[in-house]
Amino acid sequence: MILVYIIVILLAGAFLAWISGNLSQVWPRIISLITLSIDLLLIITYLTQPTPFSSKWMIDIQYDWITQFGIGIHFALDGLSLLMLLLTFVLGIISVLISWKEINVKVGFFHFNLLLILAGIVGVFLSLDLFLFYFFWELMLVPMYFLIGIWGHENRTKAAYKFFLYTQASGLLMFISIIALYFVHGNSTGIFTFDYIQLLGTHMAPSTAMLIMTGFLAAFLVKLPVVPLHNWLPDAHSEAPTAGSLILAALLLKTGAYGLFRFIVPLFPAASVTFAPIGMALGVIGILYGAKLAFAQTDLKRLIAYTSVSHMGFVILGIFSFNELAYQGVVMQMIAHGISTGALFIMAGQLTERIHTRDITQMGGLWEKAPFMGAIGLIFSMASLGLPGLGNFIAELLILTGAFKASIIMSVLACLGLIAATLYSLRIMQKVFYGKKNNDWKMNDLSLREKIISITLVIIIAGLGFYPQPVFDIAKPALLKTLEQHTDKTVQQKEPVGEEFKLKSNTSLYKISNPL
Amino acid sequence: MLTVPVETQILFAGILFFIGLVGLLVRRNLVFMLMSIEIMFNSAGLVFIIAARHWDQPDGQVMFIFILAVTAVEVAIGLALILQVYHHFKTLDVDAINKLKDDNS
Amino acid sequence: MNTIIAIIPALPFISFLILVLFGGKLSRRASGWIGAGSVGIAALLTIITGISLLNSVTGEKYYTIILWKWIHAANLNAEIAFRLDSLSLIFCFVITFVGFLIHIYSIGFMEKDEGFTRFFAYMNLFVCSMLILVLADNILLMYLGWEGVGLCSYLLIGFWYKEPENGTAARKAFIITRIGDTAMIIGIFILFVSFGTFNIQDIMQLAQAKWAVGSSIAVITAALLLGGALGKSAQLPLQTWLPDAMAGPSPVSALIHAATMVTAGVYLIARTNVLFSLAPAVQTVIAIIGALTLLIAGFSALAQHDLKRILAYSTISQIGYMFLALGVGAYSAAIFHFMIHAFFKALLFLAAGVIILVLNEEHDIFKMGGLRKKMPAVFWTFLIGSASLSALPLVTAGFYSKDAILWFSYSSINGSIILWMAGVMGAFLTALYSFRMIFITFFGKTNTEPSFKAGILMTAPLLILAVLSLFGGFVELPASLGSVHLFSGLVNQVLPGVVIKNIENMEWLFQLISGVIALSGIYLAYRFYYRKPAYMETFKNSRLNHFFEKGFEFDKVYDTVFVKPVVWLAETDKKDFFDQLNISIAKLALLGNRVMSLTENGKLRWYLLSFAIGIALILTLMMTQ
Amino acid sequence: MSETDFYSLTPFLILAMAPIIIMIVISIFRNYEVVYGFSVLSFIVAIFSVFYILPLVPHNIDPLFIIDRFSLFFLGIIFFSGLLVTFLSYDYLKNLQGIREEYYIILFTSTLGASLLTVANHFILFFLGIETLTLSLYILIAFEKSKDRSIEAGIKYLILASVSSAFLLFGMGLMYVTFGTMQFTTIMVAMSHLEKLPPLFLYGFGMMLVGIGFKLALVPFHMWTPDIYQGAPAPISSYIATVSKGAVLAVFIRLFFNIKGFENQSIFYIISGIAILSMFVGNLLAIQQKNIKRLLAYSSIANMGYIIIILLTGSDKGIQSAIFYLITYFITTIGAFGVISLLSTKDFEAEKIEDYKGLFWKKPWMAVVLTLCMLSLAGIPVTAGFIAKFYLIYEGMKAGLMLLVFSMIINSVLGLYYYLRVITTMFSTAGKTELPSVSILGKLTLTIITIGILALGVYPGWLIDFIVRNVIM
Amino acid sequence: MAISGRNAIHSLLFLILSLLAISVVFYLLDAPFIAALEVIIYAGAIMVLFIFVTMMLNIGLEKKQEKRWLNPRMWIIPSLLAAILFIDLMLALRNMPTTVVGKQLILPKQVGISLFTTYLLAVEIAGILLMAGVIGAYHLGSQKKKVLHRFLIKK
Repeated sequence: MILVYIIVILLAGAFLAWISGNLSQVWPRIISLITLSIDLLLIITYLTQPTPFSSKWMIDIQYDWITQFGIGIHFALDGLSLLMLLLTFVLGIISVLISWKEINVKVGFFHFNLLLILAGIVGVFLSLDLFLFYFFWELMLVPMYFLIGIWGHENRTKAAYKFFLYTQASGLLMFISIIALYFVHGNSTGIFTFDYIQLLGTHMAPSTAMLIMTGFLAAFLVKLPVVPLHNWLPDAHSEAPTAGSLILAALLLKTGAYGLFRFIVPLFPAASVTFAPIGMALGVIGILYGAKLAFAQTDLKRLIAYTSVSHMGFVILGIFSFNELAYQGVVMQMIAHGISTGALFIMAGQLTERIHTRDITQMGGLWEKAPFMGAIGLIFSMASLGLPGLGNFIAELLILTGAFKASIIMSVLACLGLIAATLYSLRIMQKVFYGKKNNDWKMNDLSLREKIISITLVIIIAGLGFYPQPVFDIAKPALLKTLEQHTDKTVQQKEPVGEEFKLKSNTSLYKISNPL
Repeated sequence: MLTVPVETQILFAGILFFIGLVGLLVRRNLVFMLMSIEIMFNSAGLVFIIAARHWDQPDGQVMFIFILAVTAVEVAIGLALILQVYHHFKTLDVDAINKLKDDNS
Repeated sequence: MNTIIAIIPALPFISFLILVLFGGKLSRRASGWIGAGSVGIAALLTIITGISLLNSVTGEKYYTIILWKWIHAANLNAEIAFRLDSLSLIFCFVITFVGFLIHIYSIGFMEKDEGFTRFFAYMNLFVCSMLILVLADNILLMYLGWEGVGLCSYLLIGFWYKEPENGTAARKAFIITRIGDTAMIIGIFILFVSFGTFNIQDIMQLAQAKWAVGSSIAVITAALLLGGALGKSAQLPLQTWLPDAMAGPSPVSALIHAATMVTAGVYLIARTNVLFSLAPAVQTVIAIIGALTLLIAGFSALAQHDLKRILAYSTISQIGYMFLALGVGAYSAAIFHFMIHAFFKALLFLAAGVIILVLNEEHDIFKMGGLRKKMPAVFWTFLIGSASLSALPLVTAGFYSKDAILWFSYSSINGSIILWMAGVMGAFLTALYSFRMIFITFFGKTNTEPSFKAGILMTAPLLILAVLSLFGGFVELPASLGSVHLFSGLVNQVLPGVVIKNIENMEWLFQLISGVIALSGIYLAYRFYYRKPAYMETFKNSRLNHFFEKGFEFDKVYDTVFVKPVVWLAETDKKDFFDQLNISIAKLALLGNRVMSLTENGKLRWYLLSFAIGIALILTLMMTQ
Repeated sequence: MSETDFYSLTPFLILAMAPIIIMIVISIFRNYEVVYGFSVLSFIVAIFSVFYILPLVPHNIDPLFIIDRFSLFFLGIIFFSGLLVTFLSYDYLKNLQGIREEYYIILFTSTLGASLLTVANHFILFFLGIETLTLSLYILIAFEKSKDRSIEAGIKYLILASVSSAFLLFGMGLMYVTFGTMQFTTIMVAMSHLEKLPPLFLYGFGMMLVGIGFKLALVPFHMWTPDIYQGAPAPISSYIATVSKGAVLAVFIRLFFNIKGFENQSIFYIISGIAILSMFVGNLLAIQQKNIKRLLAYSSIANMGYIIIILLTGSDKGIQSAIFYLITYFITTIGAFGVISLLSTKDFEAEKIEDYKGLFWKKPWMAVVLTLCMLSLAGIPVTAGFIAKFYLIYEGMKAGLMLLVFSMIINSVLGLYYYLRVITTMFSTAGKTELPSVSILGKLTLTIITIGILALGVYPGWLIDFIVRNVIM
Repeated sequence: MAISGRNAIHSLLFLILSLLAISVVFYLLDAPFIAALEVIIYAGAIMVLFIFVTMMLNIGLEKKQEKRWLNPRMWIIPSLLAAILFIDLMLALRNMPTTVVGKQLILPKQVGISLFTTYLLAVEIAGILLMAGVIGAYHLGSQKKKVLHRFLIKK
């Protein structure tokens, strides 16, 4: 029941915020703050009470919806979605806080959209009915579109179009696949349903599976984004208001990764394995290409956007290496990237607020003006280059180790990404905070509100770096479930790595020994 | 009395119809276009008469009567509109009457 | 006792936190003393632990403590755990003790700098992560420290961030070391994937058990780890960052780029010696690299103008010695030299710092001169340092440590006469350039007047270090001169002793040779740079000299081979051609729209025509079916 | 002419009586409000009458009428949309000089024509119905005879419509010649015992396609649409978009299923070709359109394309989905035009998209309604359009019309673009055009529409059930 | 001639001629009643309407304009299309089921009977239709009332 409450509360809060917008500017902010905190508390209280993490689904509720098509309202919560919810609400609160001063026009409507997006995201994380899933999947686009289109920067409209059209097109492909899957399952078993649990065991010809999976992939890979399909991201990120960028980077992208976890791997075990090499290759390409572009950018937000392309490359690399290690890493990466990139976007927002440009060639020597901001920027650019002791390191370590078990070449190439990450992360520090002052900006350091936000984020990221264990413990059962869904069907295709590693290592290691 | 095969009769009607069509396409004067339409309707009616005779039923002729009525109204309103057009545009040239069109090209 | 080793790194970290959080509110003094004090206490604790370890009744060889579970994901387990044995003890000692002295020094040195607290915060953070590095129980935690020191060095090199070139130098340092680190992490992956653990001790045992000597995987792993070591320790081919790193404040150069961080590579190799002994090929490579580095660096040092750059190159070459020692398997010698080098190089840097400070940021030795009278304390200490550096026989610690290396480079089983000759040549160069420094800086006529006199805070550490670099050597004396083996005895608890070829012991001969070489080097320096500098003038602007000065043009080569291409790659396709791709799709749609909207021309007859055409098409289709 | 016959014709009788009574009223004394009230009343009565005769069906009055649940369903839809259009017309006509009562008379006659089409079982009724509809439409389109544009639209519509009906007639004639009967049902019987359709019949059908295609605005008979929509008064544009199309679609479905067009290969290909063309042409044309009325016209072309496709499944399910789509399309289109007509005054037509700049900040309610309509047309969740599209795709895939489904996907992306354009303009910073205030009635109508859109979007189950129970060929 | 004539009046007269011819055809097709109606209403009423309008707008005098409008090139495409359609028609007529039914004359009586029994409702509808037409024409061409009345009387 709690799951329904969460969403309902969000929606109610959204409308309240909108209406209260007519009264004053402050009310919507307060209302949405309250709404999110309530939801967060709900989740936390749920966590505190002894919960059976080990069971398949902690909560699982179903209602009828459109019975004609076997569509139901089916929400369920497991470790993965739980973590995602936590992330969502924490960042939600933060995004409200950061837009406290930034957004001064149409405040009510802004928060309406904000909460609506969050509702959509939460829905995506919770729904186990494919139709419902798609419903929410699309639902979050429209308010996001408004967010970018109304409160964005110069060429917001173009960016908003690009974002919407891209995601919509890919989403429709997924929609087709969903229906196709529905029919395949229905024709084989006679039960026509969109329910995830029931669809899990669907048997289909490899070619069919491949086709259907491609549809799903299209949606998720665009959301992630993976390199050939990433173009919406830089524009959307750079044009959106800070809160928008934050939510895009920290949450929306995660829905893609979540989708891969929840749907691709369990629903198409065999097909996903056949796809795995391509998937990993895409991941590596993403890592390197994203890093390369990030290095080339001069627009700060664009730069950060491309870094998240690069980071998401790790996610897909991990997902397609099919072992628990990598999966733990991916979950970690989802959270850590959410925090770190989010924080970088916040910083970019604060800079833009102060000096009204996002061009890093204009900046420089800002450290002495705003040492605190500089420190924050330092920490998070270090995070994004994967410095040990911060969350991203754990994530990347686990992913790479997992990937190493799956494919050595890929993992080694991905490691080059670490160097590339160093290049662009240091570039941020270099151009923004170090060096000479190009312009003499009148700017002050972070205000108390901003300090609180930043420090919270720092604490979280450092906590993840030094004591990530809770995350692993919560995620474990969900991931094992995913994997077992996967392995019990694909044992025959996929050779179990790890133990027999040494046998094949001697041969395959020669390949990488040449460059050294 | 008449012993022409029905195909020929239909072809005749067809010819009439297409003459009407050609007229419609060629003329730029609204009145003439209306006339051509009349011809087309006429030929359609003719087809019905042919059918009526071919199958030896009265229905075809009934249909023709209705066609007649309809054409009458058609013409009435058409001419009324033409008058209006003349008042508004001071011409009957259809090509001159294109205020409504895509302007983005 | 066990808990103490957790406290040792904790102390500087705590003070780091204090400085970061309340740095603004504290007075400069206070923050300085907090920074220094924490390290001091750490040093104290280290010594206590060391003593208790040395004469522990239970005869236990190490202390260990597990703080908390760090990562337990799938079969990957890593704890935050520390382990202190004699090897890490020595490093801890050097780090904390020398670090303490340098902190004290810095209080005086940084007095007028507005980034005072920031400086101490960074320094503390560095000490903390360096300690983590050496104390780490598992290789992952070690990597954490490894990266941590990298970060601190980045921050401290770029400490004076307003000069863009400082930033660039910092970035260069970070990136080059990072390249090494990446190799290293890959090596770590291999280790984990093959042994399923990160714990260093377990890995060593398992490797011993599972891997055959010279097996490809062992070789590759060792090579990868070596990559990391090379990066950190500024050895060929990754040495180019260290000279630029001199952009940082002198204490930083002393602590990070001379005493501790740059020797992390030595620590790593010593720590994972098993792997290297499993990969003899790599070991020889290490030896060769060491030899080459020490020569090249020596030559480059000979041609520098910048005081600190000379010292930087000499550092590189000294670490070259250590690598040479490691390569021939003389671990204890390497560690010994590390310690001694830490003393005298820190001394030299600090002294140089004083000089540069009082000559207000004058780096060029040719603009100095005649400082002997002006600052005697500095002169004498500096002299001692240089003497120790150039291994002046018998009296200096440097002599004993270096001599051990030279001897083993020949006598150990993987040693050879060539390596020895390289070493000797290096020794000659060392003597030459260090006394070149002395003569040019302190003798001759004064070119720049010292602005003020260095305070006690700065001179005291110099003196202590001077003492150490004179007498620190007596903990380990070769067989020929009343063999004392305290040090190697300590080290060999954890490290395998050097294996000697069965040749008759002629160490005394080698010592003689090297002693003579050193002296001749000094004499040459005296001739050329003091008596007749005219000789040098001709040489100074020769192409060869220039080549040396530029450090054998490694930078230029790398610039053309790596940097330029990368930058070019980044600059090309800035627009991200995928983007153009889907823009063109949109264009297509718009074109379609143009074409279509031409048909909507509002012409009635055109519409009729389309009717007719349409029907004609339809019917033709139907009829031809 | 039995009693049941009489009763079962109640809706039509009401529609026939209404204009006459209005004429009488007018001849006594002209009063806009009275006439208006009466017409609203009679529409409502008509709607109820549909439910009243529900028990009587299926009931045939040979040879002309076939009154079954299918036709009643369409009747209901048509009357309801007629009612909505009447609501919207009020404000639009109120401030119009000269005589405007006739408007409602003609509205009734045209609605009668439309409703006749839904029950037509015979070429004669088909023809008469379509002509009644069309003739009334000429008048309605050109109703504001003081305006050039409306006259031009009128004459254009007149010429084209009469040509198309001439084609229609000729086609009918040929069909009649082939089978010697003008009754759909008997044609089906006559066809049943020959294996393939005779070419002459096909020829006739092709000619009829012109007439039908013209009314449904399918490529290549679509070109009139934007001009007429733009020229006609906004309520009438919505009327053309909904009622006339719905009626013609009804009769077309009936004919199409009686002659089993989907079984004939050539017809199948031609129809699918037409449908796909309509989608692409419609959407492509709309992409850069600056005039919202024309934009809606183009979108209607595309939408008809979607619907026609689904007929090719040749199953009841297909029709049901098509009808669901049609209903949502009706609601949204009327809503959109409603906003337009409510924002237009007698000398200012709010048709430029620029006029809607920053509408959201001036008239949030209007903007929200229009946004919802646009989203629904684009098929975004929580709007009826989403469910409708889903239903169409669902049935399409069930019938294995993959090509069509995919072209539909492409087009919904294309379509999204221009719907978004409208929305964006509404939410951009306020423009200078000041807009008239909106009457309570109009607001009420829009509220009804909004509720409809949302209700169907969130909980469509009941309507689907209803359709599935009622619409069976 | 009817469609190609330059002068409106002339072409109208030609049109009447052709209508008469068609009525003859009707007669030959055993539909005398229809033939009569054709003559009366078409040739009579409707054409009168046409002539009236044309004369009122004196289009007749715009010869040269018509000439300008009718350059020969314009004939090509339409005639081509017409030809295509015609060929299709011939194709369609190739093999049609020739059912031979005994042909006998259909008297007006039968027509009337079926008109007022079977198609009674249709007639009603036609009535409504005409009413709509009247109102429409009255509304559109306000000043042309009288004409329409006369026409109604004719019906």
